[in-house]
Amino acid sequence: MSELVLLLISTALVNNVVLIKFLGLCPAMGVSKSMDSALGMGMATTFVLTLASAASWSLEHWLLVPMELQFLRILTFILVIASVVQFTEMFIKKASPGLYQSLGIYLPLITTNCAVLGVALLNVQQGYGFFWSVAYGFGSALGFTLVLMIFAGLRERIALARVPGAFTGAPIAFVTISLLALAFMGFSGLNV
Amino acid sequence: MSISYNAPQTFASPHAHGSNGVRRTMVRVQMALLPATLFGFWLYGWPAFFLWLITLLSCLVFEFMSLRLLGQAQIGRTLGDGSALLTGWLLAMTLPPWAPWWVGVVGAFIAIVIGKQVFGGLGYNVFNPAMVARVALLISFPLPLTTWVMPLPMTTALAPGFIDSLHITLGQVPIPDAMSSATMLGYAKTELSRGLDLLQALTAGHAPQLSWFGIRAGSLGESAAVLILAGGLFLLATGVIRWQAPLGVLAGVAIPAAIAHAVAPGHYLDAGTHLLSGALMLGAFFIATDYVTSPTTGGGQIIFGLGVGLMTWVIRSIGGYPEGVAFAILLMNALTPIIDRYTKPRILGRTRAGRPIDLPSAGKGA
Amino acid sequence: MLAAILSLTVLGAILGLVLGIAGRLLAVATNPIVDELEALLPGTNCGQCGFPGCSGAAAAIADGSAAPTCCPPGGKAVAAALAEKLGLSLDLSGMADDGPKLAVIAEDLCIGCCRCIKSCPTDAILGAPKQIHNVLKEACTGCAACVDHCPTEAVLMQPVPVTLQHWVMPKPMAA
Amino acid sequence: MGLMEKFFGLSWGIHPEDHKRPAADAATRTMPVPERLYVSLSQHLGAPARPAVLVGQKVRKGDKLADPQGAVSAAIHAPTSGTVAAIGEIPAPHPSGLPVLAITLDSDGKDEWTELEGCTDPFALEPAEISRRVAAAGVVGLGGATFPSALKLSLSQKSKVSTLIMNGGECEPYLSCDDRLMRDAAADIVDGIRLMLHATGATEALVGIEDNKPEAIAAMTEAARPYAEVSVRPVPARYPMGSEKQLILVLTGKEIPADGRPGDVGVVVHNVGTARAVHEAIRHGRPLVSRLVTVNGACVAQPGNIFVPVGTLVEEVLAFAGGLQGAPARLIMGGPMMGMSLPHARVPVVKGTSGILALDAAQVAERAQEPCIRCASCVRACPIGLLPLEMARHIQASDLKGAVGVGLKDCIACGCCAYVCPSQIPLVQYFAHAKGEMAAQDRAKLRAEATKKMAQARSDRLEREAREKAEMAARRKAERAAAAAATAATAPTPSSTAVAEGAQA
Repeated sequence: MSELVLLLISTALVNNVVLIKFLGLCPAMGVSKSMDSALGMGMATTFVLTLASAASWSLEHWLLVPMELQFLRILTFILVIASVVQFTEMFIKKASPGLYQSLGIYLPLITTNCAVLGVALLNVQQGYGFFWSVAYGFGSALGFTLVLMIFAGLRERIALARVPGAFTGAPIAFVTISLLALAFMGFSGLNV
Repeated sequence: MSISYNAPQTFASPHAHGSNGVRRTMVRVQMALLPATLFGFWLYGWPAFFLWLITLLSCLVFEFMSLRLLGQAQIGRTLGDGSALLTGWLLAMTLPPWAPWWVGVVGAFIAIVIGKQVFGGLGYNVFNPAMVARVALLISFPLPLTTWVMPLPMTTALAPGFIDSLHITLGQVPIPDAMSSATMLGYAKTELSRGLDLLQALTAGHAPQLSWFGIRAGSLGESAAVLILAGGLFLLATGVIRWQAPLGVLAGVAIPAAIAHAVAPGHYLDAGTHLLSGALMLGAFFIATDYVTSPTTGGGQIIFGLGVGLMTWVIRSIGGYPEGVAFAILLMNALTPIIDRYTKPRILGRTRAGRPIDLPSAGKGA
Repeated sequence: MLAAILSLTVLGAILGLVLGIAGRLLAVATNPIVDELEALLPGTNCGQCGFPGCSGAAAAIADGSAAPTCCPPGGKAVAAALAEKLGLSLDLSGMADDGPKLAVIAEDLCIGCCRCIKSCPTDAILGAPKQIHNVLKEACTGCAACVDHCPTEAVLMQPVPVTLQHWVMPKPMAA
Repeated sequence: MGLMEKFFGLSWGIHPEDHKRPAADAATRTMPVPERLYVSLSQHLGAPARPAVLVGQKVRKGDKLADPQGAVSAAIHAPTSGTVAAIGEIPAPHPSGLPVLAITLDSDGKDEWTELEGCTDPFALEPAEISRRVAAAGVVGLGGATFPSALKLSLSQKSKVSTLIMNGGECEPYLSCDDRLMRDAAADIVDGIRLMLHATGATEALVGIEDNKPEAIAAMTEAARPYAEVSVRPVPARYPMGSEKQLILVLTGKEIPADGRPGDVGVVVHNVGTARAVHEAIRHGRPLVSRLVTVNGACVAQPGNIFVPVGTLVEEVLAFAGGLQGAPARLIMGGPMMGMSLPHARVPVVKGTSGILALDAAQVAERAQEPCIRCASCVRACPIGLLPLEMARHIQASDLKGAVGVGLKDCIACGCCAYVCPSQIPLVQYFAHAKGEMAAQDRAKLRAEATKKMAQARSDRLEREAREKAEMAARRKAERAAAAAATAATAPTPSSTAVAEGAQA
């Protein structure tokens, strides 16, 4: 149990996908304008990442390795991820049209979200068992959601600030996320 | 008798105002910092004073330049509100007293320009500027930021003179090894990483001694915990700060520290050491209480404080850095909008969720 | 080689099938947004947007060929409503909206030709041939459709006068 | 007390210096009727009254000058006897200085009452009859909101309120007209309270008076002693204690839902000044034509409370109070926290004028504005539990929707936030601006809907005309065919032409 907690802390905070591994920057910049859509995006990504972790582990161990098709890894992973994303999109469209609208183009783009593919590939490299792979994927997604929420909160505040003209929009968002990354460096070397 | 009065503009109510002002607040905080700062000057000599001065002046210069670039009118008034001065002062309080001059200048640039002005200036920054600068400096220049000196009070013979001190601050003379020392937290971290047990390490002859009055290695804002505490109590008494955030920070450190120390005294420092070490007092009373970057409600401030304390302890005890106050503050600054969102006060006549309250069924007639 | 082709094909087929079924189960009937947009527009068909009537404008806004700010009589209020319906964030500060206006007929210029009456989308102009026309303040929407029809340039657009009831406290200057 | 307050509720509001004395202790004076009075037609909440006199008409004091118009409105009476000189626009007592319709009355100097219909045993009257007489006397809430009192009475009776709360809080600094009235006319006020109890059917009346007015509390307690249903309840002096929601909360512990009214919790609040006006209206039949006004501020030579006929110009009131000493920084109608700054002194006193203040710069104590440092003083001061700093930031960024999201609609504009703000941010101005903008948007929306209806009507008309034209053409064709067939020509039937013309109109 405690090991599971430690794995989650390690993946979510110490090796945060966005701030430490620099994966998934596209949605982190794109869907962080309001906390509500950030939460929606985070949950959608969590769903996809967890499912994709499970699916990619299964593919790796039951299909690619036995048939010595590791060179197809990226291809198959993309295929699976794309399908999961499609499914998520259909589901969200049905369940929450408002969220569907606010996520916009970034929802189908989870397919090409490098965090998803990146975590799936890293996951395989770690050589975890099935359960730990899923936990790894879930923990990474948790970290992604956390950063997205925090960042969205900050951006909501900055949206009301009188930022100098040269820094409005993306520049101030980059400054903010870099300072956030600075703060997260405090977790580096966390001995867990 | 004719009454000649013409309103020069449309005034909105109210037509009376309280006496509190931004400047007064800033001046009070600076007054509260003064005893610990003067004590630090005495303890670490002229280099500490030079670094402090350079940091403050750089902050003012960078503030002035930013305001000029932004084309703001009334630059003098904005400089006069004392906020840039306070940022520089707080930053200087956290630097190693004998650090070279450029540490102060670079720190001031990061604090004022990147930490504050690009967000729109006073009141709009989301991270505490002094802590942004402290962390950025620590990560970028670990060596000068972790080189501490033994206390060499000005009155003692060993203390460097005025000219020698200038050389030290200008970085022309390396700090002699004999004078360098470790802070309590740094020492504990080093010894632990060498695989030593704290019980043995702390009883060794060369271990830094903990002292309330702070004749020990550290930054200006670290050594004299009691003077910082006194400044904090002054701020509490004058109503500049409120008790929630400082208490939260102290409790957030002390509680996990006490538990962990009770379980494994060989691996974890005790609560007292944690409270008196590092920038904890400074952080609790002067930085976690920063209006701009901390939550607005009392409840939110307690959560904020507890978070700062807990993360400080986590980073100190199991993280890679000996000191974690600055990181903890930045992390909680980042969480502030979320805390604010969930600790809004209840609106009169509404539930916490914002819906109008229900009528008491008895109160309504048929 | 064969194994690779086969496994990918099978995988693709299975996933496709699953998605196909899911698509059936989770189908959402999308309602045409054009109608909703048209409902938000003033409906006067004044033509100032450059489209043939409000339904044309609604269609153009829906397919993105016109901006939600294209309706001058609607002003900022309509633009904001349209943008919200479309889920767009809109910078209204650039939109020219110098307040609502009313058509006023200059009595010394009016020749009583009735052309403006025919052009008014809300029947807000009263008058008869060879009689000086008048604008009903309550019915005029300030769409300015009548202005160009007047042969003597007797129709003027004037800002609605501010009254005690309509006065808005000015926004404070930020420090 | 301070410690108890800190830990047990009552953490809202502020303690401004009250500046009530010495004006409150000065004896009440009565102002002579000026030569010319400007009686505004908008002296109450709701639609302006409709003039019921003609220019040149002679009126006596108490004659009706204007009728109420619409459901929420009040009648207006002549403050003195004389001649109606004009009906037209004058500058309104309002920060904007925009014009308002008013009746100008030239005094004949006799100040002669019209025939008054008093009542010796009003408790024999039906409650509805009391409301009717109060309405006929043009009584409105004298605390400042100027809601027509008769309407409030009959609404309270309908919603079966049990408690009548009399607002003698007078929490605004400088003002002491209610205080003075309670000291001088406690018996009249208690009689008015009992009449209002009778009119509403409420069983008890609680008179809330802030504890910084011990003389008023003593006088009212003495006057209320014979009547068990009227009890005087001192409340802590704290701004805004006189706010309806706050006073109800403190006196009864009841909280009004954000979308409700006091009647929903069985309570109704009236001002003590209103009670006296009701007493005057019922017992003596006198309509509301004058009121007690506090004239105060560092720039007033002889501060105090003065009975002023409605319609008197502010400059005349100030002149009666000894004129101005030095140039005032602001001239205010009402209290310093919620009152309106006047554009100049040539505006008339209205029924809701509780005070005229000429404050100097030191009393206003406004300094240059600075950026918000998020100190949250405003959050602690807000009696409603709002986040004024967040609201102002949203409004500054023109995000009205966001401002509503953090509670703009619950704001009562009490001014506590702007009072305590160390950065001197005009928070109330932000909120007033946003509320005005939202009202303008609502009007625009209504207008758009009306436009749509009118456009629809036009297109229906055009369609109908086209159809009729086609029908007519078809009929003519048929007739021509018939005529050709019968070889006898007939003109189109007159009736169908009439229809077409009717449609045209």
